Amino acid sequence: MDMIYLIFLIFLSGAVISWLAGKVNHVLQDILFLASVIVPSVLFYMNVSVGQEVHFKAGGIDLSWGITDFGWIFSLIVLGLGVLAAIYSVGFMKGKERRGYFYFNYVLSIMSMLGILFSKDFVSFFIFWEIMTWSSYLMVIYNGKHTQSIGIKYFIFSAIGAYAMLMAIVISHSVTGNFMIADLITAYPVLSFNLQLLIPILLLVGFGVKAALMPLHVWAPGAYSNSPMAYTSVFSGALSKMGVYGLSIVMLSMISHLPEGFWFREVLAWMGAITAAIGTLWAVKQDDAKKLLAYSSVAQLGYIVTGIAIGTELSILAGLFLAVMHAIFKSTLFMAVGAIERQTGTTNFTEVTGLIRKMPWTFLASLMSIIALAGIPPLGGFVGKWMLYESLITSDHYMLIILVFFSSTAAFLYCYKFLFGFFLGQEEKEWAHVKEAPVLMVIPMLVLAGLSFVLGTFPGLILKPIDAGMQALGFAPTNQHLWDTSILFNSWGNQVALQPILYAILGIFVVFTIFLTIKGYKNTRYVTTKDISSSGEVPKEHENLTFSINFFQPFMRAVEPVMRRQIDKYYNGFANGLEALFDFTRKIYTGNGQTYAIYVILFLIIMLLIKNNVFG
Amino acid sequence: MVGTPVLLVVIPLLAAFLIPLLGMIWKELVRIIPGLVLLYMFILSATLLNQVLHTGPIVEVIAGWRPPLGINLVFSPFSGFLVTLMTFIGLMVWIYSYRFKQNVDFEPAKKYFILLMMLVTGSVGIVLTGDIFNLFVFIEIVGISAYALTAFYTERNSAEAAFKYLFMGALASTFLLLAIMIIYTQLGTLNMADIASKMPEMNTTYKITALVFLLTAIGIEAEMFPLNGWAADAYTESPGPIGAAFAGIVAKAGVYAMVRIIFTMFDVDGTMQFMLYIGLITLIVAETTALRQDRLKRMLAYSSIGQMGLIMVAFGIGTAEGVFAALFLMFNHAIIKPLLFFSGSYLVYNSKDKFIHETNGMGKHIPITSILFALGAFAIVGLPPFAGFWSKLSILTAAADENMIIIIALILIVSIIELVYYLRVVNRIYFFKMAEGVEPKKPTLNALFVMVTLGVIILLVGFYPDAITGVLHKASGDLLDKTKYIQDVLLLNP
Amino acid sequence: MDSIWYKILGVVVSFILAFIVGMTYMGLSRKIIARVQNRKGPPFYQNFIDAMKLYSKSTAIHHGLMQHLGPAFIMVSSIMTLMIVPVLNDGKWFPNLNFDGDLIFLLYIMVFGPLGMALGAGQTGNPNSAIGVTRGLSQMVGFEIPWVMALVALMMQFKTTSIVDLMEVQAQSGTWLMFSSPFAFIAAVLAMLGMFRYSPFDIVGAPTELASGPVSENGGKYLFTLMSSGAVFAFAKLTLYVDLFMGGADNLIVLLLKTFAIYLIPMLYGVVSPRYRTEQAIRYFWGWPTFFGLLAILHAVFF
Amino acid sequence: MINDKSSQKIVDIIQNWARKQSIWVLAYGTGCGAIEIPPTMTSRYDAERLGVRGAATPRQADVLLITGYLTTKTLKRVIRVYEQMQDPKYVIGFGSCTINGGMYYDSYNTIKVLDKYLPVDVYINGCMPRPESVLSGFGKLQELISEGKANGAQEYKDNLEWYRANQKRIIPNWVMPDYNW
Repeated sequence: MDMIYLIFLIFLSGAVISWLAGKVNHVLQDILFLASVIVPSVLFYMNVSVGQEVHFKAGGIDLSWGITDFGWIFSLIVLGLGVLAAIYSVGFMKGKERRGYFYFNYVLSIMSMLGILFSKDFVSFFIFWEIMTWSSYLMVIYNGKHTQSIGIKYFIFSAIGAYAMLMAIVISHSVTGNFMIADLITAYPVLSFNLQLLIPILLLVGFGVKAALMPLHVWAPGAYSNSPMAYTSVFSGALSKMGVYGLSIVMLSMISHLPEGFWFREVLAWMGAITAAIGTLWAVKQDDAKKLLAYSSVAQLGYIVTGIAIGTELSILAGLFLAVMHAIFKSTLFMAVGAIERQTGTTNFTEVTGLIRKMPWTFLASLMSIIALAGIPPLGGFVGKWMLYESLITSDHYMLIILVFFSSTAAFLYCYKFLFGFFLGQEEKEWAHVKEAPVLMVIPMLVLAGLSFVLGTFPGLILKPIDAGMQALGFAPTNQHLWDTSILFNSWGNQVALQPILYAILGIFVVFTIFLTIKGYKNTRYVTTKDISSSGEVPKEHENLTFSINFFQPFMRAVEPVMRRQIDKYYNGFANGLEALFDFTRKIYTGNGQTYAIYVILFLIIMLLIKNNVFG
Repeated sequence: MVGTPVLLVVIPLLAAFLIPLLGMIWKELVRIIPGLVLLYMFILSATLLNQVLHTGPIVEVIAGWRPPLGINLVFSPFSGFLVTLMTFIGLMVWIYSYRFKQNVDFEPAKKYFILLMMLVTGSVGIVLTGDIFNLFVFIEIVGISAYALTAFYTERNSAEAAFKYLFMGALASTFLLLAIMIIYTQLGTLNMADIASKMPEMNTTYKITALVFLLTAIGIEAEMFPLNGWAADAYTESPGPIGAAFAGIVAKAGVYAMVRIIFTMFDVDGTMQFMLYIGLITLIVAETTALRQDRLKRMLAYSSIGQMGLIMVAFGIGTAEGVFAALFLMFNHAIIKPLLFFSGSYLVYNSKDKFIHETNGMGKHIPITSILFALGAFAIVGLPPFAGFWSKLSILTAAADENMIIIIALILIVSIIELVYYLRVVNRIYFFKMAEGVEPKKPTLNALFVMVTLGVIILLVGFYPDAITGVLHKASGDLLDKTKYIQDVLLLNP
Repeated sequence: MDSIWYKILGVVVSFILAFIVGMTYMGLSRKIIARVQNRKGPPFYQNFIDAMKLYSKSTAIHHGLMQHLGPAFIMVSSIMTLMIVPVLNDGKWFPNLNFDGDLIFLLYIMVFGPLGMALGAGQTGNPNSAIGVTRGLSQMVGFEIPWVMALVALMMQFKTTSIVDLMEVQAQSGTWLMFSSPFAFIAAVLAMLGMFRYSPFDIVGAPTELASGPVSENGGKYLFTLMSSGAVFAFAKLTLYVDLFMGGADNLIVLLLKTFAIYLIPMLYGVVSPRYRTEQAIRYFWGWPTFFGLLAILHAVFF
Repeated sequence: MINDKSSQKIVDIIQNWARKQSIWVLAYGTGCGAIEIPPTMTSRYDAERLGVRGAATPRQADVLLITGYLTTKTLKRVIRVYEQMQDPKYVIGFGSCTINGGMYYDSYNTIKVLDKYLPVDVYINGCMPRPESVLSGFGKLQELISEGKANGAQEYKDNLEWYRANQKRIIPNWVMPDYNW
């Protein structure tokens, strides 16, 4: 039996077993769950080599599975994140109910994502896609009644995307005669122009939903913020990347070989940038950490899509690198929120403050991830941002870069809000009891934070596989000899050398830290956050002076005209209109026998009248 | 050799008439005998089908009169497949409705099972017969038993529904008879194969007129828009299992008759397009209507009509893939829709008017039924990895190969609508609080057995579609091969 | 020659230079403002005295690690900026990191410090600090837009993102960019008004409403570090402007003259104008400055 | 080197010079005397030329200026502010009221002698003291600083109990973190 089958078999059986094991013993259940995620991952990296394939038939359709270089990058995201988040979620789910349900869906999602990367044909791709959809749907509705409308919204949008994809799939079958993805790609350049337009549009709708692309993003905030945080880290980190995976395959191996593809790329890039801007603004508005991170995920995916859509070599590198980085830091942040929720019971900035001394490790992880998110050197986010901007400039997208830069500057606002809201500010008696999260939850966060630090200085580590993947899609980056030296070039030959920068930053930081510490060491002392210069008043224990309500009110006032329009409203209006219309058409069935009889007679008469036009 | 096709018609008829007498011996026999008969029919048809798939079709001649003079039954892969399906569903319905209503006493039970037998027999006859007048007779049998079953709960609504059904049925039989008369006056024969072979000589005007009458008549049985007004009421007011029987057996028979007429008997251009577009209209109207229903069984009924429309679309594509997809859809629909009716009628068991909101919170109290209902809902919408997905994929592929992109788009949009209203019900089942005074009814063991069996079949076909596709390919090939059918029937050698 | 110690020496020297110049400029600005208000004003070296006094304060109070490190963060960003920006034309004098980072990197390293400082300010738990930080960030979103537009215009026009190359361009063409691409200059200068946080954009540390905002809990050595880093940062930014728009400087004298000329703009603009509210400031930056930025980009694209 | 005596002396001289040259006053107007601060600071008298300058928060301030009468209610805040200031810090009693109660000598809710509660380095008498005298007061403080005699903070540390006792006598419900340097 081939190793590939074995991997999926372990996943499937592991999902079921780790559900059922809950009846026996919880520790056993956790162990089985971890095993059913970790063992296949190990097997995958040990025994499955790129290019290895298996073929079989189902329903008279040839299916074939195998990992490509490009898929391998995303397999890093899926499995790496999957394993870490699995460890995290063991800690997260301790003492919670319906763990079996959670574990089952978790393992299934990981399996389906890996399956998507494995599928070389559209049918298995679609099947895994749908499995991914409903397993994540079941996660979204994990919290019960109040999430069901959100779940429906998510499911409907996914269905729209999936059916668009299905349409594209069957059309491609009609032109190639089979369901192989490679055949479509080879046949694509010789298609008729309409099909050349239609197929990518349909596929982009399908992938755009998962990639939370404007205007298909409305499901994302609710879904991200309502599924359990341990899963959301995978949901936003890895699952959304499946959309990116599909998008990049479409863009790189189809559109980029299309002379008329120019408009495609422009439109998509603009959609991505607008997504980024709108997502950022809404993220700044949020008072709930989950929602904030959800919107920021939407925004980050916007950058990624922009990078991939531009289609130059550097921009694609930027997009894919950002995809990896986003998977790292956003999942860390969601994990941090999960830890805080577990320890304090709330994720609202206006309620919980001053956790820095209570949960220092969580703070450290969040700080690193936030710096990476904001794209500030020397952490990994900066590399991606740098490449993105350089590619935008060098490819003359001068308006686009302004928009992107605006959103990434406005991102500082919610970055600061996140750190301040939870960890800084006044330390309250109410939260004095809070302890640091269990070690099982802290370790994955710290590992991921460390990763984002390493990638900031040595991006070559991940740029190499990305490079290989791009070559697999027919792109040949020119300066891969530089991956080891961690110097980034743009196509104008301008460079940024990461190592000197890192050393300089660390050096200066260390010097002044030492200065601040040893200067007057004896007379430097810590005072509580109650001891502040509040015009001579001594704040009482119960008075919380932290400023956390309407945090960015002036900014919000400034951008109010943009925020007034929500796409959600338009969708709801459309849906209600449809329902009303159908309610009208429903009246065809009057429930009255005579009417039905009249229908029959009329039908007969009309048929007899027009029979010669219809038949013969 | 377990028996010949003719037994498939004779035995249940006999049984139907013997049941009362046997009931005098021992009341329970009334309930048991039909089961045995249906079981026998299923086994017989299954074995026959298995045999037919390897050797050619069996043509059974009644009373030694050779076609075209005599009446004959044709057990080809296509019809055999349908018969097997129908008998299987009939068996399931029987197992399910055994003790469906405790309070049903002897007399109604007798009626019920007799009528059920008649229903199955008529449908099987419709599928098997090779003679168009015979077809008329069997349609009448089905019709009568169906009216009676619709009116089974002798209440106002059911009586009204039955009246509507009767009304339309009467119209149907009138038109059918008219059509048959036209054909007979023109061709002087009633044998389908003979008609098919002689059809070219027929005068076009008469031919088309006859076709229109036939389509109208059969369209009523096959729930074709706008002739399907009766269907919703009949599904809703008849007992739960009977709804399943209508969806799984009667409608299939109607579609079979229509297909037989269009594919085999008539050689008129444009029939395919007609079927395609009328099916599309049926699909859209029915599904949009189902979206706005507030009664569970009514919603299921409209969704069933929509499925019939989809099947017509698949047939209307006209290619081999199209027919294959249609058969696949028929199979899935015949498996899934009964499951939905079975589980649904337990979800709203004790309620009077079967509102959807009365299924609130059932997930906690009757979990297996609920999960099976959800399974059926997801399967019929066509989510992988369930059975429905493969049929949907095949019909879309077939349509795409004919470059019917608009039609694909419409089908997909409609299935989003379908998804919406099924998802609403599932959400109600799992996320809403149960209303006051609703006491859920635990399904009886046999009902549970039936539902689980159907669910297992759905999963099986979903994960391993090859289990069924072989048969479907043979059947579709058989349907499309018109000359072979004529030869088999007319020039059969003793 | 290019050994690490040489580089470090260069950094130290340029740091001291920047410190002195920046402090002097601040003192001069105080003097000038006093004169505008018809006062005698403090001596121009007053800021040195204040710095020494703050340094000599014997006790220091902090509310936690982040506040303790906040000044170090902001110091990092100012010194990094100073290292990236070429102080003099011939890169030999202070060849710190001029070739290792470009304008995009500069844009990001310049916000590194403020964010770190903001974290420090956040931990004090003083509401005024948090309010000041939010105002500062909002205002930053405001003025970054025209600033980036100006930079993008330059980059587009000369197909480079490196400051050194831009200085090369000016050296070869012989004309300063403030003349050859005036709109970019205008946009950048208007953005600078916000960057230097003089009135009317001193909403961050508004003394009378916010009790000097983010720094309100910092005294002694912390305030000293902040003050000196502010001085260094000011000098670095001025040098950047000179390099970008006024063709850099060949020797220190020219550098001082040019930087002071630039420095006068926000200062004198501030003397005569009252304070904006935050949203007014943001709207201001998204008004005319952005318009000039657009003009600059169009100019860069079409000419 | 810091421990070395002579160098310590030099360092002290430089430090005192710097301290005397830059006096940041916490603008905390307790009484009517606060009205004299604006003329002192603005163009007419321009205290800034002496390095005197307003500071927004006690963390940054060097001098606490008690302008005029000090009600028992305000005393608490003043003490709080004083204790929040960072060494070296000085107190200037401003106006007669801080010396002996002045025109409020028999008032029930103002404190009469400020020195009982806070270590005053310099008194500026007069009611009101004109800006000139305020400036001269600052000059006096500068002299003291440069001579190293302005060590009120040290006194406050040394006789903290006494000060606390007096303060608590005035302030009945004492809810303040204790002053531990």
